[in-house]
Amino acid sequence: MTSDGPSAAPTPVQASRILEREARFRQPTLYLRLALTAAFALAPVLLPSFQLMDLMLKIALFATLVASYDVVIGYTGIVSFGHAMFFGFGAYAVGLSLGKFGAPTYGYLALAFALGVLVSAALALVIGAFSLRVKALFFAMITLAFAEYALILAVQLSHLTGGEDGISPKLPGVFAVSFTAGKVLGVDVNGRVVTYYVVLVVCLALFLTMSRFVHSPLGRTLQAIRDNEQRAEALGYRTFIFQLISSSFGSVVAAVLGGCYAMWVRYVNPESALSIQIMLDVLLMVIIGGMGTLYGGIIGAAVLLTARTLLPDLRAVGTLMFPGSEILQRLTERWLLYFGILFILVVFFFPKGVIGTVREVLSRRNAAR
Amino acid sequence: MKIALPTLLLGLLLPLAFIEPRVYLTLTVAGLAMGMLIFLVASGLTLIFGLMDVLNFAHGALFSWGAYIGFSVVLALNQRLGWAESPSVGLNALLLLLAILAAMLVAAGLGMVLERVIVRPVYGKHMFQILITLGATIVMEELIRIVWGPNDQVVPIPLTFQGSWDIADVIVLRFPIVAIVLGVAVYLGILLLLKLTRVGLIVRAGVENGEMVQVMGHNIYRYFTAVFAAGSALAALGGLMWAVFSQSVRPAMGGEHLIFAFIVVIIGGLGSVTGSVIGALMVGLAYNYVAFLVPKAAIGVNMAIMVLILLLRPTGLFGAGK
Amino acid sequence: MPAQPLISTRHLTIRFGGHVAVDRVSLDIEPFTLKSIIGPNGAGKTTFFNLLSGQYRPTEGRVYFKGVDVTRLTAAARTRLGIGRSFQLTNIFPSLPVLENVRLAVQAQRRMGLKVWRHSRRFPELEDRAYEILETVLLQSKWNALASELAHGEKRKLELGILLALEAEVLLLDEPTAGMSLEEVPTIIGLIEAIKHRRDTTILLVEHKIDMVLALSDSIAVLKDGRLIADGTPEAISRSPEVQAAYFGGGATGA
Amino acid sequence: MPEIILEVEDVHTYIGQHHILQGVSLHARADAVTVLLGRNGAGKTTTMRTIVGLLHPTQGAIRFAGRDIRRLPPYEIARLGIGYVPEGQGIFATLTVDENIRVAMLEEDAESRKRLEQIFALFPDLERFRHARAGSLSGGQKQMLSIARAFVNRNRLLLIDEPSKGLAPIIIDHLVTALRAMKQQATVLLVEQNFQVASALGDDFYLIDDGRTVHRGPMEALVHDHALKKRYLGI
Repeated sequence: MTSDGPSAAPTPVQASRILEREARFRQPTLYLRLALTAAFALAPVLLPSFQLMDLMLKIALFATLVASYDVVIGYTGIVSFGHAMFFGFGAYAVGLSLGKFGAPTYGYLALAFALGVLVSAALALVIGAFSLRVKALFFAMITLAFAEYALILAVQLSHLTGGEDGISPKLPGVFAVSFTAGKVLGVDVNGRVVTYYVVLVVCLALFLTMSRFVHSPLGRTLQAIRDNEQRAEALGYRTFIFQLISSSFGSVVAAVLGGCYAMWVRYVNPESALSIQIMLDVLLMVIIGGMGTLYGGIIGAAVLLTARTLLPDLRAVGTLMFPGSEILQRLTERWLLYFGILFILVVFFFPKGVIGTVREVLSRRNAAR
Repeated sequence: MKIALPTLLLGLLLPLAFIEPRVYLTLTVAGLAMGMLIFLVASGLTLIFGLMDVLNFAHGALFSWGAYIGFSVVLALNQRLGWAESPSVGLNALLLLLAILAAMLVAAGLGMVLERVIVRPVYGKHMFQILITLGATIVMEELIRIVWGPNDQVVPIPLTFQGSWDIADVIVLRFPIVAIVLGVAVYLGILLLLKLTRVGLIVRAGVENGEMVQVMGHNIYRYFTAVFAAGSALAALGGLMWAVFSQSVRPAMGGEHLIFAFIVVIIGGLGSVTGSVIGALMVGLAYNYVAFLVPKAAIGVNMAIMVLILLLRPTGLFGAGK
Repeated sequence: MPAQPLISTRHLTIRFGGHVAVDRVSLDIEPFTLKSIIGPNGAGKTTFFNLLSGQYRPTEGRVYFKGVDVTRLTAAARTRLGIGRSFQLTNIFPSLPVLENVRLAVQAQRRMGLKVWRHSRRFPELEDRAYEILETVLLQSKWNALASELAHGEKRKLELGILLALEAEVLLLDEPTAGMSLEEVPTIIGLIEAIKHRRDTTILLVEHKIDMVLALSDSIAVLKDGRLIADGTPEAISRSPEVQAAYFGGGATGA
Repeated sequence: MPEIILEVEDVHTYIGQHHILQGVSLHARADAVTVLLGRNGAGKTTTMRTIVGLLHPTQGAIRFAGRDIRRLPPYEIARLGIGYVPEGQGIFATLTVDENIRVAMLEEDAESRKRLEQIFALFPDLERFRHARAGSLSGGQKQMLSIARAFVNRNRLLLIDEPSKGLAPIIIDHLVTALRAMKQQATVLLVEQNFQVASALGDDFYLIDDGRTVHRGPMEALVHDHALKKRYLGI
């Protein structure tokens, strides 16, 4: 059955579909996306310092992490505080497999990702099975409890995890620090650069996968569940299964990204992989960018990570400006305070975030026309 | 509920098979005290949640504020007047009482401000409640670091509450007894307030339909503010008691104990005060028994109980579930 | 072979506390007919509906669908079997567009909700079917609007559209015209009539507008205090003295 | 000239962007039943909600017993002696019937107890299910509970929004009887779609259309004015 056929006059829905298909290559957002990809791809070539390249990749990593969190919180309406924990699982899987129990080989690298994904998927399913059925708030509390415990365990089981000191994994072959392969376009092709591109490709692939996920029939069903769970249930959807799929999917993506993160920074410790601060960062990023937008993560991650790299300078300003008063000095040092205030303000005044607000303005303008 | 009581008794008596009775008794008293301390933390959370349907993530920060305010009072009175080091039971008790009062008052004030400024606009929106109280937590914890500094500090303990009594070879620490008495008092107080008073009734009605309660002539916001202030004061009480119990204060202490409170509230069932007491006692006792028998397993015991309870009853022991 | 009733209940009972809301109701609903359930307020009509659709579990008694015991099945499972239910209060997806509301129902009916590898717009047959249904319920001009922006009557139409999209064999309609303006009521009645005349759907209707009930129904069941006190053709029901006493007991201006 | 207990003068109310009331004026005579009539969406419920303070008018005046109440919060308006029975009852489903009534009772004295007895006499079902959860009541019983709550206080003015909506005829009869009994003790402002109920209870009527009062008069006059009824009410 070809419903797009030229038979009768097309219905408005068919017309809009045809229009959408024809305009596929004329959408400004498409070019924005391509330009962004190009910017990330060219960063090692164009950017002068390693610091900036590091910042770029962390933005890419966190933007993807935030998008995976958005699948859970924005598209499905489930508040999870365990997302960073799955990120940590991925990171620790790489750390343990390559740095503690295995050796720097491709086999162990693959094993690490397999382990991270499997453990995360299993735990996400178990937590979801326990708590999704009951009430949304349960999920928030239980995931927070699990995340806190994961952190405690990582610190306490030091014979396994290296405790607070963490683990520094060594990467195999082309990822190794020692790897070099001459110059291309004036850039040293070394282990760092190879890792950069591999991680970037993984991020891009994950992003596309998630985009497909949220726009697929399944993703639409998730949005319906978020909007009116009872009604979705009454349509015959097993809402519980859908929520479980969504939260597990988000967790698995987070685990893969955690693994990538460990590959990039080549170091895992409880503070950098499992602390609640990562969760708070991700939360703020998704709120700044806009929940339920997927791309908001890019803006959130860019704003927050850029600000963070500038913060050490702020501290210096503080000691310079208030040499006498300890409290005033602390007031400038404690940037987390301003982070908290920003957090509250954004939730209050821009609950839809940057992208959500822009989309709203655009659609209102379209409607006015 | 029919299976809960026998199970509880069994859990209480089972460790006797492995532990010498006198040690068992000591552990039991310690467990009860720890349970009551945890309950003090969880009570305010349960109260606010049960009555106002607000999950207050800022509870942990209020806990820390209570601990620090109480600590400041104890420190000041001890440095100036030496009340903590004084052997006088009266002065010691007065000191603790004043510290508790100050902590609860300040926290109640903070709670009122929180409710008015950031919680009121988001009633009924769970996700925003979580986010906004989380933001408040960050701000309040940072303020502690700014005012009192970022490092751990030692809390001087009044002499009367130090040490232990030795009753028939059973060692009973003194301070935990205070905690148990206080916990029972708080529990009974909350129950009385909810079941018997008009305030409880109006607040429960307001949760369901605030507009309707207003057109019946009740200023519902005043009641909500009061409940929030009361819950915050309880958080502070919990914080101070933990500070005295562990003899130290840290800016991040609230967040860590909030997890305890969450576990207890989940075990007991969201919003049930009785559930929280039982959950807290279970956690406190189990922790002590397990820490004695298999020290390495002690960190996981809370989680194990929580998972077990959720397996049996997904809504917790006394949870209504929705 | 005699026609088997599509839905049967046997001694269906539910108690809330001490209050028996539905009391030993045994009722058969023949396939492809329109049966109305009437009765004074508090008679248990909506509760009875909830028992049929699976929102409530009975204290006692059974519900059969095509001879199969479905008493223990959830609401969603019953929807999947082909029992569709409209709610007394409108129940839609407010922040989604009108077309998407119906499309989701079509998608559910075709069991395509778990497809994940293609963009949802690459399933044109779902959209086109949804649009067709919007035409049936006279909402096609609003396909692009958000459901929350619809007027009350339009929301009821959308709700009915969602129900039609499920292609349920049984439609449980709980006061489909409640809260509608007088101009909108005939549209809904016309819609129900059209569905009825297709003779491929069984309709169970709870409605207060007695003229509407008498004109539309093939048979009428009367509930009072949770009990079934009469069941028969509209003519028989309107003549029954017992029903007269219980239900038509005088005009609103009396007393 | 009888006392005017409620005066609404040229009130304008917005809900969000929508200008719902665009000049509603009405007077309610003491100890009479004033009925607001009009099509769905004409602004009747909005008028009620504006009077009890749940919505805030942008212009106009609302006076109760001579006192300006336009800027008062709802709980203070209620304490002046205005009871409100909203459309759809607004009962507390998780509370028992008894608790519902106790929330409404502003002071527990001999008089309110007497009124409670009176209510139970009018609505025996409420006494029968006194300790049942209000949510488990039937639609008619919920409506009675909602009216009972407004009646339990010594209110001088009762605002009742569509009490007969969704009720079966026999229950409506019962309701009309009960409202007639209450009419002796308070002034009533009633929104009612069921014209038979409206004409059985009403003394005066106001017609609201598109957010404005367009007609007023004694109820008997409207009963016989078929042109007006057809034009504004479609009957």
